[in-house]
Amino acid sequence: MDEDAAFDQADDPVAARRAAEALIVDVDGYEGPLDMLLSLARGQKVDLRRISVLHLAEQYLAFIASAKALRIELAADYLVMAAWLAFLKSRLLLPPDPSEAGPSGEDLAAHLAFQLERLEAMRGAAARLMARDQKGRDFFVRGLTEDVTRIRRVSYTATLLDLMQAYARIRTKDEFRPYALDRESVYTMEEALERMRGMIGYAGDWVDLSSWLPEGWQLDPARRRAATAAHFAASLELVKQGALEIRQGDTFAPIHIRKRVP
Amino acid sequence: MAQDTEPEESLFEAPPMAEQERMVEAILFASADPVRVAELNARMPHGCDAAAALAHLARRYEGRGVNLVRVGEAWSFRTAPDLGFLMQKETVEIRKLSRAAIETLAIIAYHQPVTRAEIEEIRGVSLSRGTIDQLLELEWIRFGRRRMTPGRPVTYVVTEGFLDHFGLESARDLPGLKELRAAGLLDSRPMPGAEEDETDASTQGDMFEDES
Amino acid sequence: MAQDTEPEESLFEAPPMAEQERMVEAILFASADPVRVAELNARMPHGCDAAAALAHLARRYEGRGVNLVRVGEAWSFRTAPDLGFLMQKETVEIRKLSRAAIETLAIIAYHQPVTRAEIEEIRGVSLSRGTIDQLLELEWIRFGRRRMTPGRPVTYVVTEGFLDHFGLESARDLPGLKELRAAGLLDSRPMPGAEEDETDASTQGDMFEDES
Repeated sequence: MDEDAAFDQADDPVAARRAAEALIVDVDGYEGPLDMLLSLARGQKVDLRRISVLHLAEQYLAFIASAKALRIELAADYLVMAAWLAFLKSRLLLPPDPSEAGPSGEDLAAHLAFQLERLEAMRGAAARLMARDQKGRDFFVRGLTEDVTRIRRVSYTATLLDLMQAYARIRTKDEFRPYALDRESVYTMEEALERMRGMIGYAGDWVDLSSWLPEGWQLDPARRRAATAAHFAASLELVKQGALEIRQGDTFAPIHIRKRVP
Repeated sequence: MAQDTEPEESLFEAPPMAEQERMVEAILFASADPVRVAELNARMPHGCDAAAALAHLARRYEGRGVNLVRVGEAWSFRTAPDLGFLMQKETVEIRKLSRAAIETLAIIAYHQPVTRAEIEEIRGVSLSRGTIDQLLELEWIRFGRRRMTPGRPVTYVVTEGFLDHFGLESARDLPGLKELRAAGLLDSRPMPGAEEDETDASTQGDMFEDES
Repeated sequence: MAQDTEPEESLFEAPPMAEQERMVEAILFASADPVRVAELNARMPHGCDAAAALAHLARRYEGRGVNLVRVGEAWSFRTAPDLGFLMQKETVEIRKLSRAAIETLAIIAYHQPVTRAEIEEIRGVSLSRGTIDQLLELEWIRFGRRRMTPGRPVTYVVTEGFLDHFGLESARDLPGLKELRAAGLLDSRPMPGAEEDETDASTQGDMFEDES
């Protein structure tokens, strides 16, 4: 492996430099520090379970050192890993301090070995997965598919009661005609309220309510009556809401309204 | 012929016929369009005889749920014709008959045989073609005898299916106006058991539109 | 009396198994995607047993150019893998997945349900956003249940589409799954000294859905 060569030929500065550069360039090819550690570990050519984590840590730290010497910027996670490995290395080398809490160097090393083994195992699993027969590459789906056509059938129904009511309705049109308002000449309070709300802002001074009637509702007596009643009722509602003031000088005198200034 | 091909066959050794059949089967299965024999031969290893393989395959799929069919010069798998119904999913939606239809039906039931003009006169609105068609399609009405009046208009009568649906022995069993009134059917109040919405809807319908 | 009821019984009798087999064959041939047993039963006449018909059908297609394969709860016909060389591939282009995407997919498949943090822990590198997106887009992974740990992180699981693509009957059939599990490599082992929460989290996840 290139990395091994880098450290073996440390006495040859040019070769070392080249090898280190090659490794640096390769950093792009690594999927993070764990991946690089795995790659270095493979260089030990032993079962990952029996790997020397101490040696691995030293290899990694040497790589980081050479990268620094070459003034090559490394991603932060590589540096974090370096710091952690330096800590691990000291733990592994120094005799355990009984006063110090926390996991032992061996525990940490074992965990790192586990992580490497697990990553390796996942790599293998991924490779085996991708080596499987794949749809569209090794096996194929039906080319000429038939859609399920959805047929919607509508069925109509009616009851005897519907039938009889319908007949009764027709045969007794005159007497049966349900009470209906003659909507032609009806102006509802809701309509008036809606209309007045829109206009109220312009009513600064007293105005005759009758001048507020909408067009087409001022001449025909029936319509005028309806519109006046509706607008009067709406005015009262607006007074109640505190939006309007209303006054009438005398009985049957014109009703005046104006916007209420708070 | 056979002698000419023999040396070639032994050179390239075409796969056994069973294998060729599998190949044709796979190619036809995966193709979106029918495949010609020439194309099959081109795609299969040298020395294969797609036509022979097709013949074997066609026999194998005889009577199965899918059949090997010839489409012009090409071949394809198709659903067996008798299983076409499996490719359909039927949903039945039940709808209320429209107001126009139920009124027309009522008039036909009470006045049969009745002409179109008479129906229109009783309802006071003209009858849209769809209404009569719908009732004919439902097989609740049918054509009666032509009226012996100028123009010999057709008449409509209700069917057995109508009587069946409405649980009537005969159209004559339909209650008369008096009975309807006695039963409260001439009241504008909603009928006991009738949905309120419906009554409302029909009342409103009366106000806004005469014909739907 | 007995004579009266007999014809009625035959009306409701399910079709013979050979006929049911044809029906399943036709329905599956018509669909590119796997069809669930429940859907087969729903589309076949009343009283049919799609599962039994499938068993017969699978035997019939053993060793043929197309095979009946199981994908989770669903079934589908697929061309035999050894005949892939006959197929025209230009129509279906397999998207080249990045190494990160492939590894992430494998981790999700073997560790599911798994959180983003766990994937990152295993790979030792943070996951770029595009990776998960790509796998979601391929419909090879989907969201599983949220983990019942602080933050309630989402989990990922593989889909039936994933099983279908890789010709797996279920996630249990992932290659080497048993060995990996036996070796403890699918355990989520926290860093010594790290908080216990993590262990709880993964254990819980395992309990919720071992298989999806």
